[in-house]
This record gives sequence, structure tokens and C-alpha cells, in this order.
Amino acid sequence: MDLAFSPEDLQFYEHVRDTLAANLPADIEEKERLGQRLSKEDMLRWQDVLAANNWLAAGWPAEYGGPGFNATRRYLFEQAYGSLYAPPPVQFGITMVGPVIYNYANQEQKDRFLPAIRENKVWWCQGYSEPGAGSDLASLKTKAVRDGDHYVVNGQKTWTTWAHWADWMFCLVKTDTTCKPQAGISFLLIDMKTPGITIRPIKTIDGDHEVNEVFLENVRVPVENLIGEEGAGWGYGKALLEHERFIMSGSARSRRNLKELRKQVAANSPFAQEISRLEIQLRALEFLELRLLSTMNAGGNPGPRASALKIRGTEIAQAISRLRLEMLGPDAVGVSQGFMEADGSLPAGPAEAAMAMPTYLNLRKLTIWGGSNEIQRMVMAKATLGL
Amino acid sequence: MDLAFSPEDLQFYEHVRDTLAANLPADIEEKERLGQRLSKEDMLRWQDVLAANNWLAAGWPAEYGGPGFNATRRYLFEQAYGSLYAPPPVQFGITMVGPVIYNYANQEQKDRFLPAIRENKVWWCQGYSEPGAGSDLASLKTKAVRDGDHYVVNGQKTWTTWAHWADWMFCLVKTDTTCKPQAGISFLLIDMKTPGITIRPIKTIDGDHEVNEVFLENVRVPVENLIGEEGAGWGYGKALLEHERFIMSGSARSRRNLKELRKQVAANSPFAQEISRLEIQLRALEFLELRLLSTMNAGGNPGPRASALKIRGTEIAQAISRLRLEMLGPDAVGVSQGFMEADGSLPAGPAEAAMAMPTYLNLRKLTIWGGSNEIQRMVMAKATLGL
Amino acid sequence: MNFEYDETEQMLADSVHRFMDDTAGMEKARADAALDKGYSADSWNTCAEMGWLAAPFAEENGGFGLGAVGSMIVEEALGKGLSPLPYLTSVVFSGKILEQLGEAVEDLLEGVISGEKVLSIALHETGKGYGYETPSTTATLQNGEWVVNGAKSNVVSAGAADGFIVSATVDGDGFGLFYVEAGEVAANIREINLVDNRRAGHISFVAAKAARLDEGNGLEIFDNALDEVLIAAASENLGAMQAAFDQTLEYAKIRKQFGKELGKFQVLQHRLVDMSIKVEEARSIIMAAAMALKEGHEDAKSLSRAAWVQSLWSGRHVGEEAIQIHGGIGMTDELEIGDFVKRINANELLFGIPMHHIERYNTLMA
Amino acid sequence: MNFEYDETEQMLADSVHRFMDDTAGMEKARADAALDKGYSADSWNTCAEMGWLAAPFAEENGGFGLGAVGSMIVEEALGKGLSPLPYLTSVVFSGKILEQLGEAVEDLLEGVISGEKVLSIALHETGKGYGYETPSTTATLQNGEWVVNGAKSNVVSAGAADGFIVSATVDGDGFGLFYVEAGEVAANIREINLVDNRRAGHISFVAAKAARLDEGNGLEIFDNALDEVLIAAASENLGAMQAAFDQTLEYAKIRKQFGKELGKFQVLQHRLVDMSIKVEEARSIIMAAAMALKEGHEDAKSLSRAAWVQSLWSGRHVGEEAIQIHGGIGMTDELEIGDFVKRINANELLFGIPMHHIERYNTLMA
Repeated sequence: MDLAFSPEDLQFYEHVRDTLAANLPADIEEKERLGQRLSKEDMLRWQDVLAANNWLAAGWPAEYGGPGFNATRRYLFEQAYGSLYAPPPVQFGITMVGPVIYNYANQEQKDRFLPAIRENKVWWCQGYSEPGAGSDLASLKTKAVRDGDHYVVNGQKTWTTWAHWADWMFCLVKTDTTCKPQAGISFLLIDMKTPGITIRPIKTIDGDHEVNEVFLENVRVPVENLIGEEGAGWGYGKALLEHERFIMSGSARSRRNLKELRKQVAANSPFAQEISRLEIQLRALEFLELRLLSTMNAGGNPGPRASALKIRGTEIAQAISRLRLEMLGPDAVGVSQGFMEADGSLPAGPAEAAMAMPTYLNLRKLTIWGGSNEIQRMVMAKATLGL
Repeated sequence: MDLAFSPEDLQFYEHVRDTLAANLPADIEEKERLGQRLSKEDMLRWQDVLAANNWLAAGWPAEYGGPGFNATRRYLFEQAYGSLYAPPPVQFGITMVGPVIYNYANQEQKDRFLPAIRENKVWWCQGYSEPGAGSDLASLKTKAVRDGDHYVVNGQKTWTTWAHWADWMFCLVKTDTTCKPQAGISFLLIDMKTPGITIRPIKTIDGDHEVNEVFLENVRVPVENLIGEEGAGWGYGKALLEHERFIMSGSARSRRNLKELRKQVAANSPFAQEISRLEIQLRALEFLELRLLSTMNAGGNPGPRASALKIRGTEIAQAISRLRLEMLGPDAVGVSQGFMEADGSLPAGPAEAAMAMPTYLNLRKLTIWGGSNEIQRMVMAKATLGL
Repeated sequence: MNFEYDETEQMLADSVHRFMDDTAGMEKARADAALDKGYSADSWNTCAEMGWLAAPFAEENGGFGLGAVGSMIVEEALGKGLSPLPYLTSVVFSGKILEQLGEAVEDLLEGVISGEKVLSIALHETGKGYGYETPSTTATLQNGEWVVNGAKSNVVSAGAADGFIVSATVDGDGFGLFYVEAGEVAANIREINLVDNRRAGHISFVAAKAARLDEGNGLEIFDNALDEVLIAAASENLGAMQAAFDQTLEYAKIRKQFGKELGKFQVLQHRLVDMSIKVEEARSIIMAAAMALKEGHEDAKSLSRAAWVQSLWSGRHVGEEAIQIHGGIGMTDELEIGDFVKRINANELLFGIPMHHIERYNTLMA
Repeated sequence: MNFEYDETEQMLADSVHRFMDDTAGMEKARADAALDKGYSADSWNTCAEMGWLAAPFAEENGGFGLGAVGSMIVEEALGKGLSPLPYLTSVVFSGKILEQLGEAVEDLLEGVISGEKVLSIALHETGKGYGYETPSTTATLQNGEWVVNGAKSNVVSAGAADGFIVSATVDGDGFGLFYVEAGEVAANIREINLVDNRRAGHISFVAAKAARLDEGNGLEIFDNALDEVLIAAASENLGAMQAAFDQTLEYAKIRKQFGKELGKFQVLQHRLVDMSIKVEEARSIIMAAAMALKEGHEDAKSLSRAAWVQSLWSGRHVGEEAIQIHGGIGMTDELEIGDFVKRINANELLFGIPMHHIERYNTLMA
């Protein structure tokens, strides 16, 4: 047993942190620090920095053009990244459809799609959820009917993050309605410019527009956009969800945010007690994450125990956003920014505080999406505890 | 709406409190204050005081010799009683078998059993639970087979509080095994001196001996000890359990205990914060109790909403016992009493503290018995929320 | 001891709930927030005509004598209806300060009760949290007239107010309460949106002419008014959480997941029960606090704080669970759930987090 | 970074767990508690022979060089086995104080490591909570010799100890650490039972002859030793909570209620998952703290406190849930569940409640 990382690993950590910090545009850093919304251009600009270092698709094996990090490096990369006020990259290409493509697609599809993801050339969105099928994918209704060289897709997707900015959508569709629900599902890639696609924005409680409904009406998708075998999409989709779970604790960002809170209080403040309570929970989570990483390094499989990272990571992130609200008090009750003093100066409080409430509201999603925490508990009950 | 009780009701409250306080033996009060165990003789001595005022069977209607309190008086009686360090009376006669007898028994049985309960002449114990049938009474196994003028009872009861001190036991037994589980259950009264009864003590984690297993082997019970109709015992038993729920919040005792804790800390102590947190929860509970009482006074039925009193009352009582432990710190880690200083004096700390841990452990039972809090939530989900 | 409404109370509750059911709710609240005043003047007129603004005041002051019970009843309905009407700040907070001041402010109070005047409270200062007692804003005598200098933030309905009650530190004399006509600061109000569709403003007081309201007992007057404000705001939270709970329960009975209704999953059953208990606990202690304050019980002050804190505990728990149980749809602006959560959170930040009030409760109980 | 045991660590873990599985558990612990010393001298000899007492000490001091990782491994097994052996107080607490003192106490440390001497720590004073820094017990120089006066309570294994390390206030010089031979106080020890089948004693020091251990740096030495004590005690809690959880999970799979296994009820599934997470969280941070202390990381001190606090949070949660899920049978002395709960609670009271250690953590992080 030893806690320290190797000097090489520590050097790697510092290299990532310093490189990212040096190339993080000041305006983007400021927006991220204040919890302000980023434009599509902001995100692309930052992802170009990542892509320039081949760090956009940070989790990809070298075989498919990724950096080929081992588990430790992957972890340290996330830690270094998360310690900065740098926006997280859009996940749909790099951690969702990317791995499905390199694991299950044919060579032609790999050549066509993978480089564009890695190089920040194509914005992907997700077509999984449907009204009435949130965590429960087996009840999908969107249909794809073969018509010559095309599938004709009809149906509705929802909770589609940034559909309005996306170039492509990966989609679970029913190609066979005669068999068991799971068996007739296929995995299709759809160009968002195809006629028949309508996007309706969904405004969320934090006042933002991130998610959308996507209506598909006689959308003709070339057959060569089918990934793997027809009817096998359920398996690809499930593999994708499991791939995600390990890196979902968000501990680095929670640490960054908590550090910021501690700066603002004296050691004997009652808020310091609350910060310490959360920090101790966070440290336990961080070391649980490291322990599972250690298991992987030793050739083991953390398996569904990784669900614990999602459960606790999201609970802690929410609690931090709540504590921040309480520390700001009345200053966080307004959502308009930039109040000027009589002399024209900008007071310190409100600008810092303006997004605290929207952030608190926005983070309620953490325990709902990516497999709700209730679903994670059911997974653990079955697979880890054998219940 | 008004919060104040009538002057007559307040006078009643003071009368009860002052009468009980004046007649509470100092040694019993001291034991109760320190959380020490009472002997059978202690309890009988105190119950004689209650009986002398006709306050032992405080919940009984005047028709059956009780004081015939209305709901408000009943509540105020409990509040006055609970504000003192007076041991609660043994419940099995007065609130469990008593009401079954006056509601369902024949006149002869009423005449025979009720006065003895009211006057503290007979100690009753409960024969409901069996191994494998805790909260789930439908799976009872103890059988009573008719043999002439007697039932012959065979089986095993458990969690029988003070069986070793009891004169009589009321018992649910199966008189018919051919019908639906609930339908074949009868309600029998058994003299504990009847041959064939064996008592095995169960030692609990607080080091006490309160509960027992009771083995019944060919115990012959006269047919005249059957209450109501054969096979109708399930209904009587259920009615009895519901009768109990309303008075189970224990708020008066919690208030008394919390008041004691507040005396021991300064207003700026971090413990004061914890005390206040619990006190606010307790006040909410107290007023919920009063609100349900107000509903009853207005002719309404609080119904299963009263389960909330049990759930929160027990949670709060447990939390208070926990906080007390933390406030005492290392002084509460020992269970032996009466350590003397070198000069022979008794230090203030340990005697106060000695029973804090056993009390904490003992109170774990609150959320388990009387219908576990899980069962209470299921009752509320069904009956209050319609789920 | 009686928790049932009497005839007058029941009539008040019925009428204000009916009005809210007919004219309020999410759509209306959002539309009203975009109006000039940030609320509907018509609705406010109705409130005045129906006498709801008079409900909490003593009869000798032109009120209906229902005290804190009256404001509690009205506010529960406003919370359920997500109303942006300035009842809490103009009627309860300002009105209850004025009611303690006697004849000198008779006209002002009359204006508040009749609805002709809308007042607000200029209390918060940026970066000061809940340090009410020591405002940075100052009041000084200049040529025998008081002038106020300083910046106040998050003054609810600032743009619609006819005047402000302002807390300020009086040179050498501690905390004082002042009245400033809106005209004095009209040019120095920057309006903002609160998170919950109410409007507020940041106000710069630059040598603003003011009238002193208190006679050195400003903090006591302020604190007494706060007793009722906290109960009324708690009741607004109650209206919001009750509605959020009711809608969640309804949703759980209808929405299916994995082939059965959400409400059939045991985990959600237990959690819905816990939500319902939290609502009942809040309701009980709020009713008790209102009665205690109305009847002048000695523990009214601590009960007011306790009721407020419980409303926040319950409201937070119920609100967060309501979103979680709804799932994705609970995160959207298409349901009222988010608006209820925002109302409760906005009230928490405006009137004080639990930690702040528990500290005060401690000193009251010590 | 590696959380897997190396060969030596694995061997240590395997051997001490095997010994515990063979010879410990509830029946044995209760029987041992009734012995003269309050524990089995044979078991203690085995611990010595197997080298477990040497595990946490540096090789140059006659140890095996495993540091806090060593004591963590041993203590987890002792917790699981409910053992009353005086490892925590004699080996970890006393030993780690002695190890900082160099040659002057070489013999004592040798005695501790060989198991020939059992020491204990006389630390607590009635009514003082966790006010370690300012003992009421005093030490004074009389004719060039130190004498200690005062009363210490809850000294673990007092009746079996050969000597005591005693905290005392030195006239005009603050906190000091002293060594008192058992013979000096033998007549003034009143033995008591702790709640968890360990024995302890209240000791009156009446002009007890003592040797001073520190050179004015007693508090620092004490606090450094406490770093490892807290991790070791946390690990004992971990062993206990892991076993309580395992037994509860097992029970939930077998025991039927309303016609199906407890473990089939969704509410209990979620609660068992939460228990398992609490155990894993405690295990992770305890392992990290042990490694950090062994390797001399700069945050070892704060991590030690964090690990301790997490072990209490997790232990309390798991313990209370274990009883609740077992139901009535969990309340009885017939299962080990109650003994695990008592061990964790006794450790909490002996070594400090969360509030106390979070305050210290605050100052370390400030």
C-alpha cells in the first residue's frame, strides 16, 4: 500500500494542469468561475484547446487516436482538469457515441466519424430518452422502418441536450416491434440537417435552455448509418451507460468549489463546520474513487460498486451548491447581474452571487440524469449485494 | 382558532401535575431521573398512587370505571405526567387488554377483569408476537384446540415484556387452521400460573431483562377465558393496535429530557444549536399532536395520520438520547456506578452519566416496536396517501 | 385550544383561496411579473376591496383584528398561487412596523390597509448577510432634517413602492427606522428579477430626505414586526410546499416506470410519506405560532422563529424531493414544481437561513 | 498510489483475521471480559509471539516498520472479533508516545512491543469532556521528584496495566506527560465495565511518584500519537461495522416477513445499499489516512481526524440501521449486532465525538 503517485504521474498531473491553465481563455475562466452560461462559440473555442493537445477524447485508446491513458493517468487528467475553472467538454461525442463507434462500428464508419469527434469538428447529441421512457429504455417508441437504402424514422426524443447546437444525433430506434421490447432496438446515427427534424426548446428551472424535444417525422436515414447489427442497439446503449459511471463522481470540481468556500470564512465560523463536514465526506469519496482505481490497476473490475461514486458525488455536489447559497444569503436572491453603485462602481457581492441560485437549481439534475440515483441503488442492490 | 387551553383545563393540568409530584416517592423519582431500572415493587408502589386517584386506567371511559377524560383532558393528563420523572405505567393491562375487554367481552368477563386492572391488582403481559411473526401477525403459529370446557394451547410467544412479573397474559391463538390466516385467530386470556407455561428471559443490548420468550405446552385454558367470538381475535387485536397509536409520540418526556439538556449548556455552545434543532422539531411534533387532538374535539378522526406521531416521536426521542451521550462524552462510556473519589465522595459526573448509554441502546426499540416505523409508513402510504 | 378556523377565518381562507384558484398560478404569475409594477394592480385592488389587506390589523387601526392568523391565512393562498403581490412586504412587514408607531403614521398605515399605498422594506445590504442590527447605511440630521445615505439591495417590489422603510445607523444612537418617499430615490433604483418571478430593486440613497419612525426603539419595533413576517412567510412557504407535494403525489399515482406507477414503488411510498409528514409538521407549528402571536403568548417570539425554521426544513425537503420524484420533467419550467421551489428558496434568502434564526432562538431560550 | 496490500501487509492481515475468526467473537469476548485482567493473557501472548504488537513500530525501535498501516490492519480484525485486548491503549497510544521519546524510555517501549508490559493512558477526567489540553490533575516537583495528584476516569484496562501515561498540568509549565508505575496507585483503582465488554478503571493519584516523559512538548507528542490512535480506532470501528453490515445483509436474505425475504423489499434494498456505501467510504478514507501518516504526508494530521469522524458517521449509521433492520432480535444480546454497536459507541466516547474533532479539523484546514 502506498498513497503517493509516482513522480512521473505527478509530473503528468502538473503538465496537464499547467498546460490547460496557460491556455484557458480568461473570459471563459471568468464565466465558469461565476457559473455563467457559455455560448456555443465559447465551448468550441475551449475544446479546440483540448483537441490541440489531443486531450478532447481523453478516454480513448491510442488505437483510435486517443491519448491512450492508463487508469491512473485518466484519473489524474480529470483531477487536473477539474481543479481549474475550465468548462467540462461536451460528453456526447467523446464518451458516449465515440466508444460505441470504436467498439461496434465497421471500419468505414470509424474512419468517417472518429477523427471528427477527436478534433472537435462535429457536435453530437443524444437520442435516447423519450417521453414516458426516462430511466426505462425498454419502452422506447421511436420507429425506424426500412425503405430501400434508408430507414424512415418517426418518433420523438426528449431531454436532448444542445440538440439546437448539434450536427449529429445518435439515436436508439425500434426496428422490430414484433419481438421482446429490448430485442428490436437499433443504434442509428442521424444528421441533424436531414429534413423532418424539428427541435422544440425545453426551458429548465434555472432559466436556461440546454435541453430540447426533438421530433422526427419521416426522417430518411441512410442504411450505412446503422451501427453494428440491426436489433442489437440495446446492448450497445447499455455498454455506453456503464462506461460512463466510473468518471461521474465530479470530485475534482467539488473540491475546487469547496476550497473557494473555505477561503471566505474564518475557522471559528459556523459555516466552517459545515464546510468541514462536506469536505470530510468529499475526501472519503475521493479515496473511494482512488481505491476503485487501484483495483482496476491491479487488474480487478470495480463493477457496480462504481455506482457509489455517482450517488455520493452528486449528493455532495448538490450539498456544496446549497451551502454556497446559504453563505451568500440575501445577495443570492436576485438573478439580474451588474447592479451599479451610485458612483458607477460594481459592488463585489452580487456579480459573484448572481448565478448561485441558478447553479443550485441546475444541479438538481445531477441525481436525476445519467441513471437516477434511485436506479443506481437498484443496480447496486442487485449486482453488488445480491438482493 | 385559539391556542390557549381553557382555565378549567389548565387547572386540571396543574392539579394532575401537582398531585403526582406530591405523591411521587423520592427514590422512584431519582431512579427515573438517572434512567435506572425499577423493581416490580417500585412500579407497583407508583401505580398504587395512580390507582388511588383513579388515574391508572387514565384512558378508560367512566362507564367502565375510568376517569372518562375527553380528548383534551387525556392529552393534558399525559403532558402533566410526562413532565415529571415519574415512571410510565405498565401498558398491557390499561391500554391493551383493558379496552379489548370493555369493547368485546361479555359482562361476566368485564366484572371479573376490569376492576383488577384499574386498581393495580393484576399485572398483564402480551402474547402477540411469535418468532417469525413480529410486525406480521397473520403468520401466527400458536394453536388452541378445543377439548371439552377448555382450549389446549401449544406454541411459543416472544418479546413478552415482563412475562416474569405477570399474573395474566392476553394471547392471540389459532383456533382454526383451515381458513384464511387472519380468520382463524382468537383472543384468549391465560393465567400465568397455569401448568405448561415456561418463561425464558431475553437479555437485551442495554443489559436489561425486560422481555422474554414464553413457551406454552398443553396449557389448558377454560373456555370462559375466550374474549368475544372464536375466530374474531384478529379484529380485536388490530383495533387494539390502532387505539395505541395516538398516544405514542412521547412528546412530554422528550420535552422534559431536552429541557434538562439545555440547562447544562451556554447559549453559544455548539450543543445549544443541536438542542435547538431538536427542540424545534419537537415543537412541530407537539403542535401536530394538538392539531390532531383539535380534529378529534371537532368530531373528526385523525386516522392513520396519527402514525406520523409515532414515527417522529420515536425518532426525536432517539435523537435526544444520542445528543445526551455526546454531551456527556467520556463520562458516559462506563456502565458501573458509584465511583468514589479518594476521599470517599461521589463525583457528580458518573452517576448522572452511567445510564446514558444503556438508555440510548434501550431506546433503539422505539422505532421497532408498536408497529415498526417502516410499518407505520406503509400504513400511511396506503390509508393517508392512497398509494 | 382549537386549530379549526372559526367562521370569519374560514371565510377569509375560502375567499382568498378561491381568488387564487381562479386568477393565479404559474402562467399568471409569470405574466404579472412582466407587468410594469411586477404584479397585477387589478389583483391588488381586489385584495384591498375584499379586505384582505386589513385582515391582520387591530380593529382600532382599521383592521379586521385577525392578527398573525389573518396574514397566515392570506399568505398560504398566495404561496399556493405563486403570487407576486407585495403582501408580505407592504402589508405585513411595513404595516406591522407602522402599527406599533401610533398616530404619527396613522395616514401611512391607512394607505397600506386601503391598498392605496404600497410600501417596502429597505433592509439588505450587499455582503452583509443577515447582519440586520448594524446597517452600513447611515442617517444624519442636516439642518433639523434627517437624510439617509447608503445602498440597499434586494428591496422587494422596489419599482412599485410608494415609499420605503429603511434601516440605518444613526450617528451615535445605533439602529433606527426611517421612512423615505419613493420620489426621493426614484432615479436611483435599479430593478432586478428575483429567482421566483418577484421583482426587487437595488436602491442608492444619496442624501435622501427621510422621516424618523422610531424613538430609539427601532430594533425592538423591527424585531416585533419580524415575528409576524416570519410566520406569514412561513405560511407562504407552506402554501407552496403543500401544492408541490400534492402535485407530486398526483404524478406518482399516474406516471408509470418499468410498467407500474411510481407510487407503487415502496421506496417512493416511504419518501412520499416523509414529505407529507414534513408538510404537516410545518403546518402545525405555523398555525401555533400565528395563534401564539395573535394571543400574546410569552413564547410567541421563539415560536415564530421555530415555525420559520421548520418551514425552511420542510420546504427544502419537500421541494427537492418533488423535483427528484418527478425526474426530468420536474427540472423544466413547464410544471409549477420549480416555481414552488424557487419561491421557498427566495423567501429563505430574503428572510434568513435556518442557522441565523436558530442562533436567535438559542438566545431566546437560554 | 496503490490501495492493495503488499505481501507483508497481506500476511499480517491474514494471520490476525484467522486468529480472530478462530478465537474471538461475542462469546469469547464476553468470557474474556470476566477474566482477571479483562482479557485473555493467552491471546495477548499470541499477539506478541506473532509480532502483531511490533507491527506499527519502526525497525530501529524493534518494530516491523508498518506504521499506521500495521495498526490499522490489526485493529480492523480486533474490531471484527469484538476483542477486549489492550492493543489500542498499550501498543498504539502508549507505544506511539514512547516511540517519540527516544532512548530514555527504550526499555518501556521494548516491554510494550514484546508484550511483557501493558501500559494504559490516564487521560479523561470526570466532567471535562474532551478538554484534554488542560488537565485538572497536577504534577509537582517534590524534593526533585515528580508527584502526580488528581483523579482520572475511564482508563482502559486499568486493572491489568503495569503502568500509566498520565496527562497533568505542570505548575507554571502547562501540559505534561508522566509515567506512573501501577504499584503507585494499585490501591486507588476502582475497576468498572465499559459498555462494550472492555474493562477500565477510575484512578485516584495521591502524591503518586512519577517520571516526566516530555520536555515541555508533551501536547505535541500526545497529539502526534493521537494521529495514529484515531486511525487505529477508526479501523476497529470499521471491522465492527463491516461485520454488522455483513450479518445484516445475510439476515435480510434469509428472514421472511409478509411472505417474502426482507431483502426483497425495495426500501430495505436502498437502505442496505446506503449502509454498504457508508462502510466503503469509511474503509477508503481510513486506508488513505494510514498510508498518509506512514508516509509522512503533510495532510496526515487532518486526514487522521477526517478518517475518525467518517468512521463515526458510518459506524453510527450502519449500527443503528443494523439493529432496525434486524428488528426485535437485533435488540437482544443473542446476536453480535449489539456488541458491534457498543464497541463503536464506546470508541466514540473514549476518543472523541465528531463535533470535537471537526473543530480541530477546522483549525488544521484554516
